[in-house]
Amino acid sequence: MPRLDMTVQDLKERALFVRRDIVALLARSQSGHSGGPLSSADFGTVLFFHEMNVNPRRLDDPSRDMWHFSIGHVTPVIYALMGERGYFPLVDLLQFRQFKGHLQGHPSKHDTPGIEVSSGSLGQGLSVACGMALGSRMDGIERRIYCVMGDGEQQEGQIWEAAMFAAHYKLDNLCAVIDYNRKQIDGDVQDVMGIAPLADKWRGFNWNVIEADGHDVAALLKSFEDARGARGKPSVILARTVMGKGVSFMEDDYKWHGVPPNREQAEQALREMGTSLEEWTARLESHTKPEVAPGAGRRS
Amino acid sequence: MPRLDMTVQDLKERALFVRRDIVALLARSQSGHSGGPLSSADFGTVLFFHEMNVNPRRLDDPSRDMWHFSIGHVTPVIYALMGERGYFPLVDLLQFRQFKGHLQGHPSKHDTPGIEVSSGSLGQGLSVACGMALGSRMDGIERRIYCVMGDGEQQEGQIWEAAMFAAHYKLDNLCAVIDYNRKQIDGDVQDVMGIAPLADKWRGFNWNVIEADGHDVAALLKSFEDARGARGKPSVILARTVMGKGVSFMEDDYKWHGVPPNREQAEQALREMGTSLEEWTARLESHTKPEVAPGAGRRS
Amino acid sequence: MTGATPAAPQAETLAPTLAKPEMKRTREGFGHGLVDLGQKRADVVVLVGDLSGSTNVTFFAEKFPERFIQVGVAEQNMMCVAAGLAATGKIPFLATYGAFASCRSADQMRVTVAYTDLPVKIGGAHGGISVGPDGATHQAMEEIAIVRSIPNMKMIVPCDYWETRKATVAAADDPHPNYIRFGREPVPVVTGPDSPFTIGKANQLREGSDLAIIACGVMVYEALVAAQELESRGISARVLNMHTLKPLDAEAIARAARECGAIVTAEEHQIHGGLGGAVAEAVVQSHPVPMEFVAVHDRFGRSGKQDELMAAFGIKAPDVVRAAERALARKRAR
Amino acid sequence: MTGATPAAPQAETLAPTLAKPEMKRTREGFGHGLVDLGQKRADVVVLVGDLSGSTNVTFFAEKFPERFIQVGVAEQNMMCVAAGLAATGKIPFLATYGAFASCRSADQMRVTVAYTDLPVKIGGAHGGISVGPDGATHQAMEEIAIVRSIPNMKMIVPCDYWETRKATVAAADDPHPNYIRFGREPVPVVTGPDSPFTIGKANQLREGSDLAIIACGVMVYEALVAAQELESRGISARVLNMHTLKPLDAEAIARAARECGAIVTAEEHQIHGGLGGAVAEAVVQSHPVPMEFVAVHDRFGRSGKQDELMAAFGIKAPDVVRAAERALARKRAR
Ligand SMILES: Cc1ncc(C[n+]2csc(CCOP(=O)(O)OP(=O)(O)O)c2C)c(N)n1
Ligand SMILES: Cc1ncc(C[n+]2csc(CCOP(=O)(O)OP(=O)(O)O)c2C)c(N)n1
Ligand SMILES: [Mg+2]
Ligand SMILES: [Mg+2]
Repeated sequence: MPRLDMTVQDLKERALFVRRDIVALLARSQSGHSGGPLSSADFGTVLFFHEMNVNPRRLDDPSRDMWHFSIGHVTPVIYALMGERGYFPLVDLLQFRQFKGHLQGHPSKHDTPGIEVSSGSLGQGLSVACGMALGSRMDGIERRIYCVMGDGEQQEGQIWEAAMFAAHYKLDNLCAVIDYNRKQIDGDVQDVMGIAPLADKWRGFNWNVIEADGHDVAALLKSFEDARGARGKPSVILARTVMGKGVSFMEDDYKWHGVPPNREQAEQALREMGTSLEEWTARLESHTKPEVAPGAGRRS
Repeated sequence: MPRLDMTVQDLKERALFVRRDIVALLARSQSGHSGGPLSSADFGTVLFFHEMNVNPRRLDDPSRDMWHFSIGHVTPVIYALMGERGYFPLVDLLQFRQFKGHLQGHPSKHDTPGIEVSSGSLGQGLSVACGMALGSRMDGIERRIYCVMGDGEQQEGQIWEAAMFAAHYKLDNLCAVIDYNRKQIDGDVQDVMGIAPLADKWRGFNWNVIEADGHDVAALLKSFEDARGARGKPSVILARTVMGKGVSFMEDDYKWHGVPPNREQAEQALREMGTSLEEWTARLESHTKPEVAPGAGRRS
Repeated sequence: MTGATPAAPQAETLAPTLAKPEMKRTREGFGHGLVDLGQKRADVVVLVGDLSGSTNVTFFAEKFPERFIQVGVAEQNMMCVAAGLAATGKIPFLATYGAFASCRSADQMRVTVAYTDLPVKIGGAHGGISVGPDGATHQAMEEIAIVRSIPNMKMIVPCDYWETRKATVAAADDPHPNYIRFGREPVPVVTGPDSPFTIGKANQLREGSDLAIIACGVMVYEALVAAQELESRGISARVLNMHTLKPLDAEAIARAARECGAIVTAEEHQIHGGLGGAVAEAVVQSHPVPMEFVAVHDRFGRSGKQDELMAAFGIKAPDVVRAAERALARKRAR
Repeated sequence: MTGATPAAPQAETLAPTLAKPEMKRTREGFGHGLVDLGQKRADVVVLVGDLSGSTNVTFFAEKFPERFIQVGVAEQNMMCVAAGLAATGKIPFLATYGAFASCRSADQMRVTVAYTDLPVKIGGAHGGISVGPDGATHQAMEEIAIVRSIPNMKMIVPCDYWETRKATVAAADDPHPNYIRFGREPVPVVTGPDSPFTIGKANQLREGSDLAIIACGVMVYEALVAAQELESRGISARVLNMHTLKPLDAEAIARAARECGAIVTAEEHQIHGGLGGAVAEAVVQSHPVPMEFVAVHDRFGRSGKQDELMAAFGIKAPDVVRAAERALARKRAR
């Protein structure tokens, strides 16, 4: 299937939509994570609207690229991206974390078609991606595998088991992205359990390491391009981001890791992002068919 | 309590005794590991007969250094070292892995006084040592903690969790030794699951990395000295060793990881080491009191 | 052995409180229990895996920062660091979500902690379906089965704030490893600061002779509500608070089987190997009687509100009442 | 549901073989079962954690090197790599010692494999005390309790070489995750290449009416020997091979309880949450009768020879006979 054909400007606008979706769905659910989803919105948009070859109309498309979020707690951005990309109608976002509805607190394959493997326990995703990459290569499928990790998550030893495995098997069809927002639940990553020098660690595990501003769409496009070019090595993009990016009072504050904005905060956040809770909720409610949501960029 | 006072020559001879003990006890048990214990004999001897402040007569001596083998499968060398050092009579070595007797297949605190914490499941020991190092520091005890790991064991992610922890808490009272014999159960480490560049990995995790010939007693003495000198960082000694060291037909052959020599092989091995199965078994049997076994070096 | 314990509230006294119970978080009981310990014992240290707030160990961290150890997101390491600390004479409490405490570090709990028999205390938060919106991955419902299977381990599932606080203090005095399971949301308070708590001794909260309802955790409250409803139907139900799953109070269970002739177990846990399984093991070895299980039927949880989920998964008081009717019918049919 | 299955050997035919049974390793059954699968299914791949020889996956590796994946000493990673492979359409079998398969990667089994319900097949080697000289850390005796507690998982404990081989093949045809437990040392062969095997259906190996002995794994042989001894004492013991612990054949258990009135379970596993626990859960919910458990009594194993250990830990045929006498006495006393 043809890639979407979007300009950097289109992608920036779509990323803004994704951020608005995140705030609006959290305002409704009043439960869930704000910080990581907002820091992941830009590279997430680049992945879903440019880099990845996905086919929401045919989930089992054998030529599809596969993606997996090892940080299952960032479901607000995962679902916003899926909704905008046409996996399901945007209106579904308003059922996030509710008993009725198909959008669980953490990604669930059997509740949300399009999720390849469920997650929510940290540190396991890169291993899953390794299996996808190796299995695809065994079958001679020209697919790429994308795995999103967190920076606090780097403290899980299983990630280093997977890092060793991917390099040992030269999985160059594998590209990992780390949401390097320098925060985790209990505070600054460097205070909780320092992971620096992170690039040296990944190099020591024989990966192709790419560092980029995780909010600079052009830089991200280039980073994914570089990753594609790497031969004989898996690539990891250290995306330097800001937790809560896009909402002034959330930015760089770890306290926003796991809480939603209340109604007033959501109003302010959406105002900062050029819309209102009412207007944006109305947009979500009006979107009842699964398709690339109206807005920036041409349809696929 | 005073350290033993041994020359390099004394230590070399004692290491030879330890190797003879390993072969003799395995010849009797006909079950257990040969390869790793023999590659660990030299640094093990330097630890037990020079570097460590241990007191087999008073196991709860609050001033003692603490040691922990994360590779629980090398019990033959652990028990040989403990026997030679006087934790229990050497004759006990002949009960290795038997239902009666106190020398279990893997280290068991409640069966073998002197073992601080039981082990046998790989990858857990460095974390245990971190707890010992932190706990000792909290109590202001001037103790050092020694942890022995394997190279194949480096594949366990928990080791990297512990590596991060030790550096984060600046545990410079912690010294790890890796038996870098380049072999594991299924073959060469580099073929099974490559761990190179190992020194870079540990440096990337902010450790003081010391590389040494694991069979050169003088070099090992110096390495432990350097480790003591390191401030604000834990140290790891990458001891380059040869699996099965000291027994011609076992050297550098991964097939000897987990099997004992049969009677004939033990005979030959001990002949190569300047004694006989009968003579050395007789020495073990004659040694029925717990004390630093007669032989090289002055008593404590 | 404790039968009807004097201080334990009786049905009459409970009635009003059952209607409008005081709601309190069991995790706060854990947090306050740690503070109680911090004051009375210098050897208690607390470890956490980047979950200070939701496990309430912040209470301890604020008062005793020098005895608080942040481990980050590394449960395997945390379990073994705790073991190492115990080897130097500390009484380490570690805290994370029960799903990870019981599963992510199970091998470390088995080999390093339990086999060495070190006094490591494991605080498993977010136990049960009542965790709510986080969903299945965060709703721990296998801990009882896992921990019970490991030698040297003890397993405690307190029923409310006060009992969790007492269990936390009692855990430190036990020279062996143990696991305390508690939850996220506020739950009814059914015991008081002075009600008795001894590891391994069940508390009878209500006298009864037609059948016995044996419960643990938040289900103790549901059991008391059910018992009251049953009373209105002329059925006398004994209620046992089986706060310790291991070692199990087999004597109290055998007595209940003998004197009541039918048993219903109620737990916020998978149906296999939990409280129901533990009681069944004791019953068939002493006095076999019909049993019905109120538990999660071997399904993963999902997102939703506490009550909505407990109802959907069939573990509210009405489910206990229905189970009691089934058990009684079977008892009569024998 | 299978009652007395025609092809199942009867007591008479077993007698001679019981005296001098053919001894074969169950792990070889796993290895050969993988080779059978390699030949008939292209989608089967095998992963191992640096234990190719002792899990016998070398048999598969030699024939199908391109479908064999060495993961090294990294069980957590292995479990999830297998999940990723399954997500691309493979049927992955992974092999390591049961102690590590069940404990070291429990969280990965629960969340990534079981919650996603991927067809990952877990081969747990070195199950039970019979492992011998390696000692406690390597003697897996908690797997049944752990795996049973996790939704979507199946748990299979074959009794001998042939059954392990069949279970391995059957595991691949089951579109869900499952766990197969097997041992290290040679054990008696009690089934044949043609005896029936269906996941979830117990096989009755011997007719009997005074009591039923329900066993799994190597204990099936001990149960048959015990039944023969009991026969000489005029006691008619039914023997059920409960090779599948989950899903449990509750019907066969209820029938045994109803028709025999007393049950003895025999397993090479901890006494809490294993076969005995599973059967007890089924018995109290259907037809409560006296039960006695032959199992490891909540103790860690130790080094020794297979027979010496089984005797010392009380799980040989004579222990089954004694348990049967106790169960019968209780049955008569009712
Ligand atoms: C194995 C495991 N341990 C703990 C948690 C609880 N938890 C969820 S998110 C999180 C912090 C992760 O930090 P990071 O990766 O930086 O994500 P961010 O806070 O930036 O969104 C923790 C500890 C979990 N989900 N899984
Ligand atoms: C968690 C765990 N997985 C697997 C094993 C089985 N095992 C014992 S030793 C070993 C190989 C270790 O290799 P290495 O550290 O190099 O030790 P060496 O072979 O050199 O003695 C393995 C896989 C174990 N004991 N623990
Ligand atoms: Mg972060
Ligand atoms: Mg090695």
